[in-house]
Amino acid sequence: MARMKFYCDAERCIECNGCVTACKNVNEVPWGVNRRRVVTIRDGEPGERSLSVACMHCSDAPCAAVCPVDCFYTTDDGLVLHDKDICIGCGYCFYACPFGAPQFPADGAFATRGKMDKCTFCAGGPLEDNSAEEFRKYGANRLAEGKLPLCAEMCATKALLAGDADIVADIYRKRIINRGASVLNRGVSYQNATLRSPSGLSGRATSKE
Amino acid sequence: MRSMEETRWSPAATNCFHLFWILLLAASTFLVIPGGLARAEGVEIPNPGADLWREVRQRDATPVPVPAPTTGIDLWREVRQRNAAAIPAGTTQVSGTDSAELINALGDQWRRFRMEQLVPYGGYVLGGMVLFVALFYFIRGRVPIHAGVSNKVLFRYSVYERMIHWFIASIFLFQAITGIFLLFGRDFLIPVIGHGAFSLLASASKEGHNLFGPLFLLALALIFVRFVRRNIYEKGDLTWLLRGGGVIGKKHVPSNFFNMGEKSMFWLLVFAGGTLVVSGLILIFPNFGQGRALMGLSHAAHGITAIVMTAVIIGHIYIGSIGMEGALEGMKTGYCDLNWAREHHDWWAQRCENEDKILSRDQVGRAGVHSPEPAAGQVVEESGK
Amino acid sequence: MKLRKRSEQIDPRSQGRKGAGTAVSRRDFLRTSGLMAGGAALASTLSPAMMKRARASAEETGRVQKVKTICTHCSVGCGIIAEVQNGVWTGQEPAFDHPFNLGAHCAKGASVREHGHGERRLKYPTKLVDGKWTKISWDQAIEEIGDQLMKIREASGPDSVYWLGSAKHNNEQAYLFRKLAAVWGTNNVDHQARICHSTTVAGVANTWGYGAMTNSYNDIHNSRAIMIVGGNPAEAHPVSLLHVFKAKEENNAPLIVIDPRFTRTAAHANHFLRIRPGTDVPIIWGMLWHIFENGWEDKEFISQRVYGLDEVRQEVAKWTPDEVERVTGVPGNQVYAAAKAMADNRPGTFIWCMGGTQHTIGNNNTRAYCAFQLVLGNMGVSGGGTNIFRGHDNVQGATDFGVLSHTLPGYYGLAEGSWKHWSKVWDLDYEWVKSQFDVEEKAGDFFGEEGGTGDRVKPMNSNGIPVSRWIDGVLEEKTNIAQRDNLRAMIFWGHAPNSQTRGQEMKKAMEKLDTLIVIDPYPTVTAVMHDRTDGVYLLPAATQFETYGSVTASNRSLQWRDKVMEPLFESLPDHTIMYKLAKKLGIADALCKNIQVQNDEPLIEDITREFNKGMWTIGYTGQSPERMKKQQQNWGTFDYTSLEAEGGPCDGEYYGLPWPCWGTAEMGHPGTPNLYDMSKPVAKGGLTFRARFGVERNGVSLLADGAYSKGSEIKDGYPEFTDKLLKQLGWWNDLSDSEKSAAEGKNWKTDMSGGIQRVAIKHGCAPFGNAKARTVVWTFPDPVPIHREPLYTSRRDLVEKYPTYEDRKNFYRLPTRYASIQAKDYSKDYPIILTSGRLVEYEGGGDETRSNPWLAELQQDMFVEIHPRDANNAGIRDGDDVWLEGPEGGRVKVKAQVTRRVASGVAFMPFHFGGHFQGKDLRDKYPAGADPYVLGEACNTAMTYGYDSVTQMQETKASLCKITKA
Amino acid sequence: MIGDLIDGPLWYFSAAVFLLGVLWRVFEILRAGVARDLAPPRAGGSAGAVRALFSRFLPRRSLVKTGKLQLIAGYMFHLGLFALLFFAAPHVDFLEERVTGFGWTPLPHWAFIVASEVAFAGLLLLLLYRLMHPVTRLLSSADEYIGSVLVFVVMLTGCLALARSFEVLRLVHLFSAELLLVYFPFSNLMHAFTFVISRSYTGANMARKGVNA
Repeated sequence: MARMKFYCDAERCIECNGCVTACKNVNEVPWGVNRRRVVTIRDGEPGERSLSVACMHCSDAPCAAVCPVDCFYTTDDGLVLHDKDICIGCGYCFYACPFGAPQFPADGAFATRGKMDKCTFCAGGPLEDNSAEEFRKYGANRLAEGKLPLCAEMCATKALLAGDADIVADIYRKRIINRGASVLNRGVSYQNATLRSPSGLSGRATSKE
Repeated sequence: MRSMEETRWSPAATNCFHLFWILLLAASTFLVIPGGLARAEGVEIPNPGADLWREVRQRDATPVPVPAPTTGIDLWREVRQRNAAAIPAGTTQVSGTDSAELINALGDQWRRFRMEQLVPYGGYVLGGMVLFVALFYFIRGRVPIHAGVSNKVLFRYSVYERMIHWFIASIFLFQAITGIFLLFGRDFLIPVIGHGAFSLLASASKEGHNLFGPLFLLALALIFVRFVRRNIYEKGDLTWLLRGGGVIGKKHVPSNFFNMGEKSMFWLLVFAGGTLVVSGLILIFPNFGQGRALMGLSHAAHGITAIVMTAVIIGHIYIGSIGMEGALEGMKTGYCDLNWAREHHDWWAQRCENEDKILSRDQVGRAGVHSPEPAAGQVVEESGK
Repeated sequence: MKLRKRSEQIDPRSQGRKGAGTAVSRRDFLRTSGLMAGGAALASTLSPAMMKRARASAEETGRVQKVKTICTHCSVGCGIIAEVQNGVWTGQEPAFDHPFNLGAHCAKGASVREHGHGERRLKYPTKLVDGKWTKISWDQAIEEIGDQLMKIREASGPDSVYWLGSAKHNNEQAYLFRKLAAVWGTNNVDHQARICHSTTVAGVANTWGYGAMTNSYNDIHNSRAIMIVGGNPAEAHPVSLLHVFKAKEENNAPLIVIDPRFTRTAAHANHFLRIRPGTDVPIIWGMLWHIFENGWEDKEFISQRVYGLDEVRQEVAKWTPDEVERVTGVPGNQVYAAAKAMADNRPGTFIWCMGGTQHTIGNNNTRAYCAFQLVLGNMGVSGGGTNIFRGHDNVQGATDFGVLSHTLPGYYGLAEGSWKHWSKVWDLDYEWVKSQFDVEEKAGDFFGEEGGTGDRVKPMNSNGIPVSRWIDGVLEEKTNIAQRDNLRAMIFWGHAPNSQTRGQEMKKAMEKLDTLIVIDPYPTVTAVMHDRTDGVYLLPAATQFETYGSVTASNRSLQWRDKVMEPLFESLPDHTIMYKLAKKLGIADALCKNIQVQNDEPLIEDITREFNKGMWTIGYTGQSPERMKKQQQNWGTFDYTSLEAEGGPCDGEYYGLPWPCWGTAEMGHPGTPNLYDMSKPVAKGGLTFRARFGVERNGVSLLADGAYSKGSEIKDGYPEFTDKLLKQLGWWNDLSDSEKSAAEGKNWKTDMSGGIQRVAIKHGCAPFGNAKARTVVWTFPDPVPIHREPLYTSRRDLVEKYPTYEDRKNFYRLPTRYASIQAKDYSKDYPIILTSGRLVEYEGGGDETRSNPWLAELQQDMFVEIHPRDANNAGIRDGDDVWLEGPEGGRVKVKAQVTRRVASGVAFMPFHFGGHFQGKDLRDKYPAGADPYVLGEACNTAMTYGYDSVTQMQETKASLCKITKA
Repeated sequence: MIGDLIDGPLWYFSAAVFLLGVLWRVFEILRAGVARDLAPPRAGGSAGAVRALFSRFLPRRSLVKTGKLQLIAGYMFHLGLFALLFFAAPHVDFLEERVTGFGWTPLPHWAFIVASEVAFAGLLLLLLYRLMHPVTRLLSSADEYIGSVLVFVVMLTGCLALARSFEVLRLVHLFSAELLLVYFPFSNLMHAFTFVISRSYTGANMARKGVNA
């Protein structure tokens, strides 16, 4: 079987958050629950790079390991999904997940945290494919319709790739090779010396009195 | 009358328990936590990105400096490898707990702690405690009142004291049972009753556990206020400790209203209970923006103290019930047998005798008229509604 | 017993409401409506319109219908596939075969389906009565508004009503709106282009003929270098970076970003030049200095196709690296590196946005950019060009249709001949049209695109008040205005007031008006920022997903947009509202004389055909509805890079028939993908520079010198085509008899048969002639672009050398101040430079996007970016509330974001927020249920005076402010 | 299925038993009447009845001074239970759907939880008091224990079902509530209704005697 993976190209990700709203759009997740998010490192400084992250569908999923009710399962496509009918909303997966994927409804307070919600790779859940019930609990099941996750399909710069790990790796390999020459020619980092702070730029007033 | 030999044995046996709890607590605190955190390490994950990068570099003979780990090409790899150290702090437009953090640095440690230490060792500790108690019972048998049950009693606990004792006891029991379901259920119950039924049980346990948690705080506060005075360590307690509660040497170790072991048990309850309450509150209010790291640590503290406390309480229950003759009586009726008091709390018993507070069982009677409780009339009125 | 489980997806916002524990989306409702017995219980969460439809269609089949439409957010023009089920927009799929975006979307595009929910829309016509919003009927609204407008017309003349249109209208609506203002009898009509790219249009059109993006987003694939000045496409046009990155990665094209701010685009650049706001001319001249110094200019190109470069050389010579560094702050080596990168990698494309345009010298900036490209010979080639990213989805179209106070559709201007041309197109009597206008003549300092004199001009022929200045039209002394009376009624038809500067004065102006009318899908900030208690009408307009028509993307491509769903609630399409209003005003017959009207809705296709008959200047004549619809059905057949269809029903056409698409639709011109590209015959989309400025000046020929487009029968420059020229050339007989009679006495712009264009193109010639581009615009205040300090500048030491303009008495009917403001030194009290810009999640005034929960969740607080040094000096920590005050006293209370994204001494604010005013939350003032999810201070409340010397573009990119902890 | 039984017939049955039982008990008490007081009244009884009915919601002064835990617990339990029973969102929904046909503003979730904490603490303490205090223990019959335990079970099952995601837990809660409803009219739990009668009677009686009590 194919092994589904996400891949995010930080050289292309521009933090437009298209993936985030695409996810909201297709899965109709409520305010406060963000199955996908874009994280920017060194924001506003040379070396600024963004990555779109969601559930990575790990092969050794820590969430599944710590779940006290064992509600996670791995599909034939290598996707880590969970059964909301089993989940008790304890939050352990959130403590364990390296990527911050598990989300909980914002109103969850004091004993009621609400069921965990996370990226399903647009593959729904354990219910009947594309049933109303499945949509309500898990969002869209695009995989069953032969489509890939909408976040990746709609990525503005095609930075976020999703699909069979081999194919995705191949696309990325081509990109790197394309890019390789320019990377090598210009020095590895894209942050050239031109990014250092200019000298006379201060906008401070020059009036003497 | 039984021999003096046996009389001296009984407090030693009790004290032996108390000593064991303290050692257990110390051991778990000093060994388990740091051990757990130190052992957690990164996992080796295959890395196709690196190969790709190598291929690119090989296109040119000139050596290229290894890029800083967070240029675009490598950032994703570091993320996939969960290499938190290589990833600078981030920002994000998505509001949420820790959402700006690409990698949860403590997540893996927490997972390892929970799955590889807390669950197995916690199980061993609890199981071991039950086994230990059982063995102890079969080997040593019940500790009798050597002087036999007398006709005299001493007033030991008021209605209020008994109320709050059983209040905290029932809450602790409930919390312990639901907690045990949540901690060990996946390993022991799912194979038996299946996912669906266990999920139901776990959900109920979780809701109940969360709801009764704050009540434990209330109960703990009541207990603390009421009993703290009698539990302040005093002079004789050191002797008690040095003699191992009577285990070392064969002499009886005298004690006051509470002995050193009981006092330690009280302070353990206060501190471990306090830890349980604080960490528990952190866990059931996830909506105050506390991060995963704090919650993970709270969970670890909660788990360890809960295991230790439960183990101790198993011992406590044992001694309080089948383990020792006459021990339950005080907490049940409010009065304890004079002989029992002499054998276990002789300074207190002596003081009571001096103050002429010894009552006969007949005097106590059915309704406890001699209890220094509120006037009987008031009680009658209250129950007459 | 089987375990039955219940759901738990809870919408936190519905928690407060009783019985609404489970939010039910429409989609959900539909999917389950067949199964749900207790549907009525859930109905309370649905809007009435939604319910109606859901019920009505309950028996119909739930077939999913796929509708091809175009995103309504920015000018990239991304294709969208909307899935509609029973009339409800249930899904959105990426349009992988769309040639612009290949299915890609930014945050806004990926969330357009929320329009199908429209939870925060204005739901019915509403009127402010004694400070309370009151629901009224459409009939009552039209009746009352019409009476008020007629009353004002009688008392003060037609010029006292201001028709503020929108770049959100589709082409047909924009055209109809301009026509509506014309038949009403005023030039007081304008739209957002005035405040986004008007200086671009003026500058670029005056350089080589047309004021538009010359190439296309897709054509960037061919670029060997990319320079972006004053633009942040990563946030403003994210999908354009799909094309930019392709060039960057596959061509190894260096990406150079020049900006005061280290934008998200700059983060991906190879070179970043951080300039001081408002120093675009110096940085460009600084680069040209190196180019001239090293002889990197394209000499052949310049001699053949560029006029007046010597004067530019003289100006450039003053900008030595030292002086450039002194003024812009950019070290010399960086300027050199950028210049060399552009010179080494040709063709390079030049992209600019509002960072360059929104200045008092905006027109100088844009002309300097053009000069830069001309010097490098990057014009008229694939991969080169000036790729000016427009803002709104149809701002290009609305500009082309002259929803502007200084021109008629097609940039015909306001001269008598222009009015006669359009009267003829409209089939109206010119004299009648003239009689609709005021007759009183006022002195007009006519300083529009075509140049002007100080003569007294009729209101019909004088520039109207621009949108940037409408507040002065209300507040200025009557005697100072070049029209009969002040503005007394404002019609905000799809315009957010928070996108304009001087918030305090705007509030006063709104309160002084007789009537304030807002026609918009959302109440907008216009509904709440004033303290009026009556005389405000809010009319719910349909969104562009609830109507259909054509829309022009930034690259001049016209795309057909299909209707996704029926208008929600009581909203009506804009053209229907226009017709209703016109009917009430008694001008409906003139407005829709040759347009079929059904149930008050003018037929869109008829409008398209009508403008096809008149838009000869810019070639909006070949894009018939049929051709556009055919292209829409065949998105996939167009090439991703060249945009040319290969095979299929549209074989040989360029996608969107990018204008100029010459001649009539029957002629089948494929559209012009890249302007001024002489490597193709004109018939195949080739072009020369336009002969727009005469044939010679001071004895020097302005026509091209030995350069001509492929296949041209005239192997040299030539003037624009007229009947006389055809006769001279002996091509007159190529016209058919009917064409001959139509063309007699006409030129290529006014010949309504299209015959002159057809014959010119047949002989390989561009109908508008073949001339040189000019780098000297002798009709402008600064013929050669020069640097002038902003009105509110922090660099007082530079004011003497680079002073601003003298004040003007009458400029677009209004006195306009320059020197009198710059004379005063504000820099001591207001030491920090203030600039503004875009966020990716929001658009424009933001009412629409801040009402979309999927977007609003991502930007919940208005903020100001401050450099750590300034923050530390003011004792401000990241996340603190701060007061930001402009030198005119406008204050905003916002959150501080301490970041090195801005330089020390510079602060940045996004301009999409509104709904707070000087620290006050106005949420209560919105009509119930129509307040956006996110409110915040409008940055323009604190922004100051300052208008471009040619177009009255407001200066929002360089002002001053002080920031203190709140 | 058992679930359908609990959700349907059993609910109606228990509700009917509860309703009829309560009516019958109250009717019986009223019908029994009281012995006629032959002494001439010093004042009218109505005012005294109303006063007693409400004044006795407050504790007696002597009790307040001693500040006993069981007194506080009594208030905690009764107030908490009242809030919980009639103002918890799920209960309001239930009542609206099954009983009244109209709803009212429920407590926010956090207040609901606080109310149940308070009620639980009160009930547990009271139950322990009943067991621990020698006099009360002797006075307590099986009825009191059954009543207390039933109420406790209903509250506990409700608490376990708090996540509202498992139908079984809801049914268990409902079932225990149904048991309580059936038991209610035949037990001391009737004080929830009869306190009105008894207090009014005492108040009126005292008023007629001229005693301000």
